Amino acid sequence: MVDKMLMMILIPLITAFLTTIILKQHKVVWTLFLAVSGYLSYTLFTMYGAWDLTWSIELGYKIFDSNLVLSLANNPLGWFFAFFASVTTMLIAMFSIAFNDDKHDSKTAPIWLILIFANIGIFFAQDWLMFFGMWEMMSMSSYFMIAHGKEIPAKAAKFYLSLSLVGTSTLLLGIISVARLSQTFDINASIDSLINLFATDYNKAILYIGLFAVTFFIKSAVFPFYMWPSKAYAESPDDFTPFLSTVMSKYGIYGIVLFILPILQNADIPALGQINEPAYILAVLGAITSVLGTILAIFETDMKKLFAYSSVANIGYIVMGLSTLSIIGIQGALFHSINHMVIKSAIFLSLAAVIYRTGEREMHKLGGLAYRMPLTFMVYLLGIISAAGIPPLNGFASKWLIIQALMSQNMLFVVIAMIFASTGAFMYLFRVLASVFLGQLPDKYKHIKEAPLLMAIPMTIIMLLMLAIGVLPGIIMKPVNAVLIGMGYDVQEASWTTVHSAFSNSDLNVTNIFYIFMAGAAIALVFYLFSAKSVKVTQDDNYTAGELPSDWGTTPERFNFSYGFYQPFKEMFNPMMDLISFDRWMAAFGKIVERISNGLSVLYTKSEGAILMLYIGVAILIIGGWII
Amino acid sequence: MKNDKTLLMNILAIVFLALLAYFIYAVATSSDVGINLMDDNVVENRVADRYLNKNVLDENSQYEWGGKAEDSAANIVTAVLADYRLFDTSLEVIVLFVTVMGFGLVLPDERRKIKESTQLLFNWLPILMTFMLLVGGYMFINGHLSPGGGFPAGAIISTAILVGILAGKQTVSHHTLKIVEAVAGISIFSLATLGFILKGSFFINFLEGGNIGDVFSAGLIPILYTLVAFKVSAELSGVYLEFYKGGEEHDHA
Amino acid sequence: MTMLNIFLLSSTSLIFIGLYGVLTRKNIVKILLSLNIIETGINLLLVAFGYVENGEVPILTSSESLKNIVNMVDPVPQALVLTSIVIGLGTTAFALGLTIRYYKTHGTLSIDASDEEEVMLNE
Amino acid sequence: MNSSLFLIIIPLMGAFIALFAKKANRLMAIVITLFMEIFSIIIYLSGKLPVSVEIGGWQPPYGINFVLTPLSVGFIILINLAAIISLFIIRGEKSYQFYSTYLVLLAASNGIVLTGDIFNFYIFSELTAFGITALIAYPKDRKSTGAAIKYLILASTAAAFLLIGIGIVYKTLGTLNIADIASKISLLDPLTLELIIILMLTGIFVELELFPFNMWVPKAYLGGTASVNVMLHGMLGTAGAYTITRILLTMFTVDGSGLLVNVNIANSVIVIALLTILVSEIAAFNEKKIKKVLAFSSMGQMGLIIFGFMIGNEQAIVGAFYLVVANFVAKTILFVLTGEFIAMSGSGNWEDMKGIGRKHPVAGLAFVIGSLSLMGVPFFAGFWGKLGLIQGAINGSAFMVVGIVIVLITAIIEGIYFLKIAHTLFLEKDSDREYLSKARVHSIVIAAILALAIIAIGVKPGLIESNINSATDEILNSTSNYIDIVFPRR
Repeated sequence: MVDKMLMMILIPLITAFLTTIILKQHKVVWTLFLAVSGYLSYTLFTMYGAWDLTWSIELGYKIFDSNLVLSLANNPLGWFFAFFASVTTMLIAMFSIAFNDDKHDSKTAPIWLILIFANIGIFFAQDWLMFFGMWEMMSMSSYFMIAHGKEIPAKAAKFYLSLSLVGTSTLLLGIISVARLSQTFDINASIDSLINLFATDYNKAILYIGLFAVTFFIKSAVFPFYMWPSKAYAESPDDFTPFLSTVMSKYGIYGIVLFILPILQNADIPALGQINEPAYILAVLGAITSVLGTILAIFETDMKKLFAYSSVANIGYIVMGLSTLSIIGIQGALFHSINHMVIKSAIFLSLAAVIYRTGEREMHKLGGLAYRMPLTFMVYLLGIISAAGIPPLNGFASKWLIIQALMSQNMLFVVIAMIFASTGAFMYLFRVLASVFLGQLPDKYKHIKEAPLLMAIPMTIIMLLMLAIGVLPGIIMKPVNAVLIGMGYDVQEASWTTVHSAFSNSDLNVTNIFYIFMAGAAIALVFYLFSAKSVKVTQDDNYTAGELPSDWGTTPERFNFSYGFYQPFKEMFNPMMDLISFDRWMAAFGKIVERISNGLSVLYTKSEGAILMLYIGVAILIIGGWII
Repeated sequence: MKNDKTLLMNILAIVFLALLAYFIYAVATSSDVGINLMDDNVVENRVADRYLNKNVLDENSQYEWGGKAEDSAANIVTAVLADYRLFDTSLEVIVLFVTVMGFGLVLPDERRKIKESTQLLFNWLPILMTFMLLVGGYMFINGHLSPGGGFPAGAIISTAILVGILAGKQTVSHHTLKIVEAVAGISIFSLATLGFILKGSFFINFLEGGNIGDVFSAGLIPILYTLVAFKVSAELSGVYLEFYKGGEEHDHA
Repeated sequence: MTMLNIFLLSSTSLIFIGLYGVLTRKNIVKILLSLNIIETGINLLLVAFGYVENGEVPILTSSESLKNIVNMVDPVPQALVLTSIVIGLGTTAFALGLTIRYYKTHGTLSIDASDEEEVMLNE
Repeated sequence: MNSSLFLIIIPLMGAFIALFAKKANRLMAIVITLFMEIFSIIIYLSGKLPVSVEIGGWQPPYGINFVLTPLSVGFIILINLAAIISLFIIRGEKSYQFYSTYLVLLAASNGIVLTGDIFNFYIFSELTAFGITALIAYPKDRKSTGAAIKYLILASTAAAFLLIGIGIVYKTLGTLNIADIASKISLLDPLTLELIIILMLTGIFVELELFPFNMWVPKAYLGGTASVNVMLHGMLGTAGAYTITRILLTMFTVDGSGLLVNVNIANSVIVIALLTILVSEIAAFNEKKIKKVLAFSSMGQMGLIIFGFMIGNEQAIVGAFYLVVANFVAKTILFVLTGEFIAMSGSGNWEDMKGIGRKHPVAGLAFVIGSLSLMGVPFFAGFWGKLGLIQGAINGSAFMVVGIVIVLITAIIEGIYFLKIAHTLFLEKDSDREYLSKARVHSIVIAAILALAIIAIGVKPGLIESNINSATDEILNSTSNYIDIVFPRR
């Protein structure tokens, strides 16, 4: 029998080449894509518990006096991310079949399949070279995926690519530094050797960890690398954005859990409060990320950009949870990772459905779609309720766990940031709801239809998933605890309904909460049915002081309530944003490089200076060799 | 602006050359242990010693004037050039071949006509040419005995062709020159290959040597020099002819 | 000052003059002339490297000269110089051919003229 | 193994025959080159390596000799492979001058690698210089003439330096044989040795495309046709990479250990290599002409290879050899395809090449694979070179760690511009632009085969590991692997 692990990475790869040949048959291609992700989900499902599955290949490249081996191994942590990523991908794939019709086909299936191949590789890599290789594959293929053969997306993707390349460079440097310590590329061995290094050379150890951390931060868009999602998410193919947001933002988290957490947990590092210094830095970065993400999301008018920032904020929560180094915190963070996958796929898929039907991304040009696309609206509504962390749905329990963990470690400022971000989330979540689905329907969208069936099915499944996880958190918590056991924590098997907490007597039975909320909802329904009905007006029916907007040198849009919704807030935070905008530095740096590049190019076109340069070279040799 | 740039170039050139000169001075006056640049030339310590004593193959062998030796060229420079380091010399031929061909390639297509010249030159032409050819011929035949050899001989022979052109007469056609060039070139390398076939080594002087000082000595050297002379003269004459019409039509792409 | 030093000094001066000319001249023909000066300097230098004080020509003319073998100058540099002369000749011929072509395509002999290649191509 | 001289003789005879072969020229050139490739592979596999071949029956150091080692014959195989490819992608060259010059160039670049005599090396390098100048000037238009004359002046000046160096070597050591020089190098006065090294390095650095010496590179690539580009990169560049192993790492080392005798010079060379990497990658960043981009990238890769050789420990040298192979294959793909793309789009600007990858997906894919290999992405051949290099540098001094950081930073820039270009190929075509022609099938097939080779080496570096290890061993122990072969009695 062919090795399961090998099949898992080979099938996407082979399918990728297969689909290249028949790229024009988009129906077939995307169905194949669905089949592959379905296969992966099924295989992964059967692999739960079989932690001794491995696959390895000898490369014949000698390093550290032994032959280099690339290996994959099943492990709880990798399985956890890989399985949920595959399930999400499968749902997105179903959506993609419908989405990539004659008009919208982005012809990206082969690259996406390579991305999935890299995805499996990253999560099951057992040595750093495999990890790095797959990481690079992921970076490169996602560049092509985001750019997808269009000019404007290519510009955004360039920004993403440059950050990715910075990340891979530091990762490679880090890997080789650490591998030199442990004399092998094995991940677990390198963790041990870094823990030992902390005892002897603290600064060096921090430097090595920093090299890894930069990479992970970049990929997960943790501060100070929070800028790329808004550009990349906005321009990527609409059915790919959910994948970017749900699966790809977790690579960095996976890296942190895999490598940095065990070291911070076990190394001999001076304590700072109840946790240690590096962990505290992690917490603060997480806090800044979530606050910044929230603020930026509030100001955004493009709905894909808005949810890009929202993803950034959620990554911030997860990082905060991890930084506590406590069981509850890590549980919460892992739980929230999966919740975020589910929630964001709900939100982005519903937005993709909207864009599929309307072709519009700017929120103030939309409105009232709830009447035309009720299912999409429902999915979106449940998505944001869940994202806001309101109890009967899944987002609540994980956020609750993270806040608990932070409180128990006395990280008060971080808690405040978390609560600020959570509250701020209402502001932007509601705004999209109000401007896209509620309000008045513009005339040109009068005849829009509900999303097609193949889109509706995955959206419905996701809706049900949100509810199911909300009621029975054990679906996620059981594997989470398996991960924790695999990491060496002492935890019990999780129950289906109850979430344990950091403080005594505060365990939470979410199922009971669900019943209570259902009762509340029933009462609300009664109120809704018997209260007064709403009045319908047109979208631009606004107060303009008796004059046409054009007389004022402006457009009716200016008076649309969802245009510049949070303008005052924006003005308040603007100076701060200018200071910390990382992309501006990058752009300035890029400009400088371009200018030097042009200068050098001119140097090379000149014929007169050629001999002079030759002499300068000789002079360098003389000065370097003789005088110094 | 322009003058400033020139001045700058001059200053930079002087700075660089001063640095280089100072470096060479330091090298020359260095007092470290080891062989220095400025040590006296001692031929005994060099490979040249064995060339002069003609005992490369057998360390203890000696030779006499009029006797035989491993290389029987009386002119030891020629012995080095055309026997010990024959490979270099045959590559030199290729250098000339490729540069002259490149010259013909890049030269613009406009050509001059060969003009009638003064009666004086025209009438003296046969005598001049004969004289030049004789000198050239003497040089390549005697290359292994006295200063000279294939290259200068070829250059002198080609001047005979040049004089012909100046006198208004094209003595050889471009096509002939090409044939001479190719035949001579192929012959040189065929002789090298023949050495491989006969003695198992390329560029070997496989002919019986003869006695030092005789005209018919030094084995292959006179033959090779003859070929080189023909080839060089053909190539250099080709350069002169390139400027004039009447040469073979070029198949420029 | 021995003869050898005089040879070395003069040949080095020639090389330096050539190096100066290659850098500062803009006319291609002058640059090629400078290159030729370098060539000459090097040839002289190589011969000087083989020079022996009061040495003899390394050509056997009679049985007498056989006794002078110890006193002969080094034949190898002379052989190298012969090769290097031919290479120099080749360089010069080819470069001059190119110069004629250059004059035809650029309308000038200044080395600066080829700077605008890119500009011309973009048009 | 005396017959190895056929590698020089046959193409040179062919060069003369080409004067009359008229239409059969191309066929003859292909036959000769194929013979060379097969012959060199036979030599490589014959099991008689390493061996020293005496020419003219005179033993070294008195006569000229060829040294055939796994290293040199391996390079010969690469050079002849590039030659075959360059012949296949020729577009319309018919005149005898082209083929004649090409055959001389072929012989000369083989000779550079095989020769064991330093003056012989000088002549061969002059021959390559003339050959390549003539081939660059071949189109005879404005840009090629300017490029050729610039290159010729630079190469001649550099050759003058090299010749002075050789002269001083002969004056002080009294020999011209590389192995002999290598064994006697410790007798020299240190300053004199330094002068020799500086003069010789100047001579070879011009052809090695290292930074302040390389002003000719972009123009030469721009001026030449696609097949000349492949020759420049695959024949001259590969021979140049070999030169550094022989001249620098065999001749001027401490007891044949692969470490330069003079640490200061070694560090200066590293500085120059790093400058080359930095300058070339930055210069390529905003360049619009695709040929110039590739030219700059060639320079950068050469800097990287030399950096690897100069680090001097085993890992780094293994890495450098992997880089040589990877760069050879990947850049050949890019040059072959670029020639087609330029012919298709009628413009040398990569921004005008939109949509070609959609029209010819295999070509587009091969281009991407080549780019990824050059960037050093894992599972592509270039990665193993980069890995070895970093590994070696981290084991070296702090100076080398700084170097490797520079290398990684430039890798970012390189990645950006290469993927930018690669993605442009897949953009939707402007509706108002029409392609002038279709890409030729055999070019795409060549590129595809080479791309497969990149992936094969990338996934299974063990394929060429034994070859690379023997080459590395040869450099690290040149006393036993080179000098003792030339002078077996000692």
